[in-house]
Amino acid sequence: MNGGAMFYGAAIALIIGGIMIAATKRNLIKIIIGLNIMETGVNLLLITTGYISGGTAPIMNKTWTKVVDPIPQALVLTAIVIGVAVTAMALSIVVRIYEKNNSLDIRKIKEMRW
Amino acid sequence: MIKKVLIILLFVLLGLSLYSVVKYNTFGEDKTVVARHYIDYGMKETGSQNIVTAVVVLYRGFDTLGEVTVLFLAATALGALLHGLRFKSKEKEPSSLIVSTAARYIFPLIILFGTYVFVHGHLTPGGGFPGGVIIASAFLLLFLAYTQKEVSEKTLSLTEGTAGILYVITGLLGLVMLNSFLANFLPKGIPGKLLSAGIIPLIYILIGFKVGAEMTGVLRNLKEEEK
Amino acid sequence: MSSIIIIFVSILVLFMLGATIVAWVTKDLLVAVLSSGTISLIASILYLILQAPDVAITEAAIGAGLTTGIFVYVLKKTERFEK
Amino acid sequence: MVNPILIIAISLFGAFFIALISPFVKRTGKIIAFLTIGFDLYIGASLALKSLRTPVIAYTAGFKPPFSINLVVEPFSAVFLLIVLTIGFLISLYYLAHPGEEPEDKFFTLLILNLMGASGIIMTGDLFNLFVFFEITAISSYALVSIRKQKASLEGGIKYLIISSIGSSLFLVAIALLYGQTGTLNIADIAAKLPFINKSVALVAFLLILVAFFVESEIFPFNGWAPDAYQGAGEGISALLAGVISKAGLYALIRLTFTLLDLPLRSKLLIVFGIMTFLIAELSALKQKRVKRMLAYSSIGQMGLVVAIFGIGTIPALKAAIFQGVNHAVSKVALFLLVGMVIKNLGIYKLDDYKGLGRKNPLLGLLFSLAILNLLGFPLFAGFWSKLSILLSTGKQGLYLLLSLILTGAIVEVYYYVRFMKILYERNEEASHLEIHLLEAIPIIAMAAFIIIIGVNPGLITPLFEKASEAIFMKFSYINLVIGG
Repeated sequence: MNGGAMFYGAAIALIIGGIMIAATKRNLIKIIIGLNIMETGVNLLLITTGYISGGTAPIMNKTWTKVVDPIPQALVLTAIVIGVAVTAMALSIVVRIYEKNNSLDIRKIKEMRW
Repeated sequence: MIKKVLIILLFVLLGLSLYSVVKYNTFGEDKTVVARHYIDYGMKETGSQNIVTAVVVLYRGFDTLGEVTVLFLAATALGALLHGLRFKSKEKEPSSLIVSTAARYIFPLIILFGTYVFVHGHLTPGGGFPGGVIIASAFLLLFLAYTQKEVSEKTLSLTEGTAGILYVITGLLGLVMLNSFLANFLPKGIPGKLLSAGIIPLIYILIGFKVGAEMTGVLRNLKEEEK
Repeated sequence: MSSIIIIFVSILVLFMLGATIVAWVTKDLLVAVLSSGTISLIASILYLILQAPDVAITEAAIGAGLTTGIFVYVLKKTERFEK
Repeated sequence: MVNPILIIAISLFGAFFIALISPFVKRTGKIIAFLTIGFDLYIGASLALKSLRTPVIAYTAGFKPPFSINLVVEPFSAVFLLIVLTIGFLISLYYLAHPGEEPEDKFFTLLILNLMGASGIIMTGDLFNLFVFFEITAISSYALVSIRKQKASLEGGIKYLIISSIGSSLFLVAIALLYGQTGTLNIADIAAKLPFINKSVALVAFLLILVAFFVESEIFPFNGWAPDAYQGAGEGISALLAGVISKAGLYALIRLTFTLLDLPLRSKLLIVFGIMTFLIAELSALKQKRVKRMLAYSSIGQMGLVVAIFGIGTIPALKAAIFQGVNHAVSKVALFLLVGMVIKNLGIYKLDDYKGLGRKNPLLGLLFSLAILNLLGFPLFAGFWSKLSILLSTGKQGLYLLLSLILTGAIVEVYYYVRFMKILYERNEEASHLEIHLLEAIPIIAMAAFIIIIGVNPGLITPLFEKASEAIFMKFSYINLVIGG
């Protein structure tokens, strides 16, 4: 056992949990929270893919021997920023929907059929 | 009905994919080709001590330009969607004296810290995005402490516009001088020094300003309710 | 990875799952938002353990900090309890 | 020297410039957007011309692929780039005379960036960069769809956002899988290494990518968002969805499934899902009472048809699919813009309210009929040739079941469009007169001219499609092009 199961397990649990929240909940803010959790899971999955046992952070100094993969880290940096952009975007639509319908429940919003 | 079938399908797919991730992407093993190159030659080629920064700003700098664009888009879209929103005004409570006094002293410190984070992006972990967000959080504190405090839209718009245009111009200079967009046209210097790594600190400073302005704008737009 | 770290990680992961369940069942949206923030914060510690300090800082500042702030502002504008 | 990066750089420059000056000088967004997109089109057209002789590759940051991100324009991407930028330009021309959505400056910033994202999707040669451009396009589309702030538009926007976010997360998982196996993100590099990786991983990645881009190219069952988005959005934005956003999604779907994941399963899946989308959407279009929603379903149906024909995978079929895609883009954009003019002038939405409009306003009626007849594949219009080549290429492969299903769907399509035309030309004294602004009409007239000229002489454009289908068919030339040189 080298700890990989823990990280992969956490990532998978977050992805599935996030999608379940997004799929089963009726409240728009809950759905967006679910999407957020799912994104965190995907990011964790990417970082775990790039880990190398015994590696150090990819910041170079004289004594480094083994370094973890920097590419997934760069990708996740981008993905995190994109995630917050999508969240902000979604919430601004939600604020508008609340203003129009006075409710966050997708069942109460007229015409909102899935 | 369709939705339920879809969800089940989605889970089957996800289960399969996660199973194959765990089974075939074994944990903790070196499986990279491109990354090898970055690790072995990254510091020499870019002059940045932090390889992640080198990847983010140079090797995959085009992604980062896109990332900045995504944030800009979100800020613009948020402004557009909340444009003209009027809510029933709630009671405006002035915050307590402790909060406002603390905010006055902490605000410059947070700004300083944010600046430090994005200026040292090529040496230490951090960089433009967290740096900019830290600066935005200083303004969040300000908004919380002084409910009537305003940052003018003009200043924010000017900062993000200028920083964005300068970023594009930096990229185009690389295209003109080295025939490749976002190429490093400045001397690389000695890795580990503050003034090194060519355009990396320059770009991170621009990103820091831009992200700071955009995120402050987002918070400001969301805060604007009672008027 | 040494076994002490693995135990530490297991505890963190358990907390994360707990927070996910809380986010799922709670009717109070503020609690749900805060648990999603907690998940981000724990994720950033995991990134640190996986030798990704850049990502950890970014996740802590953006995922845990800024996103939660935006959510709280929106909750103030809409409603706090799921009906 | 034309460089594909200029399209991205100029668009960003324009967008940031609007942000810079909008607090000081209001309402300049329209002009800047028009100029920026016009310049993009100029660069795109010269790139496309050049790529027919030799493909254009540009790499960023001064490092060769796979160490840096590269942009590729070869004939297949050139055709899509031309569609996207031309349609985008015509839409921006339309908005010169038509009021944009409020707040205007921000609206046009979003429009520029949306087109930039779509052209980025088409040009990029890097998998993760594709994800970034995908998100740029998607986020700007959510905003453009919901910017009208009416109930229907907000609803369309949030549905689109939720479904598309899940799709893009799945795409990211696929990237993680492929990166973990091949250690690279360059599309050509992955394609070259694909034969050596585990087959089941490749299959799962293929399915994930399929789901992610089915969302964007409006394929059943991932298109629940599309009718609402089309209906809620402004008419120019509905045109953008039909002509730009869905086309960019289609390009990514075809590029990735043909180059990256060339699996035997591919053609079956594309054909089955495509034809299902076609039939379901055409049947749903039949019962719509609102013009825009009817056009939306027809648009989804056409996307399904194009995907199914791509699925056949022979060169004549690819050619037919590209041709049909172009025709659909032209016709549907013209229709949406016409509907937009009607709504602006008269504020009517229902099918029955169009009674007699065509008889009263001959030009409007003529343009409507041209676009519809082209879509239906009436002889001597461009659409005739594409429909004909679809039938021929399907028949040649002996796919008679598919052929009969296509014909069934086409008959349904003919039925509801002819019904619409009958309503347009019905006798009705009360039909109102419509004032058509010349600038608004120019893009539609340009498209009508295209339909007729190509209809009379399809040889003008088919060599281009020929080259494009060869380019996508021979994936090894693409791989050699990017990592060999």
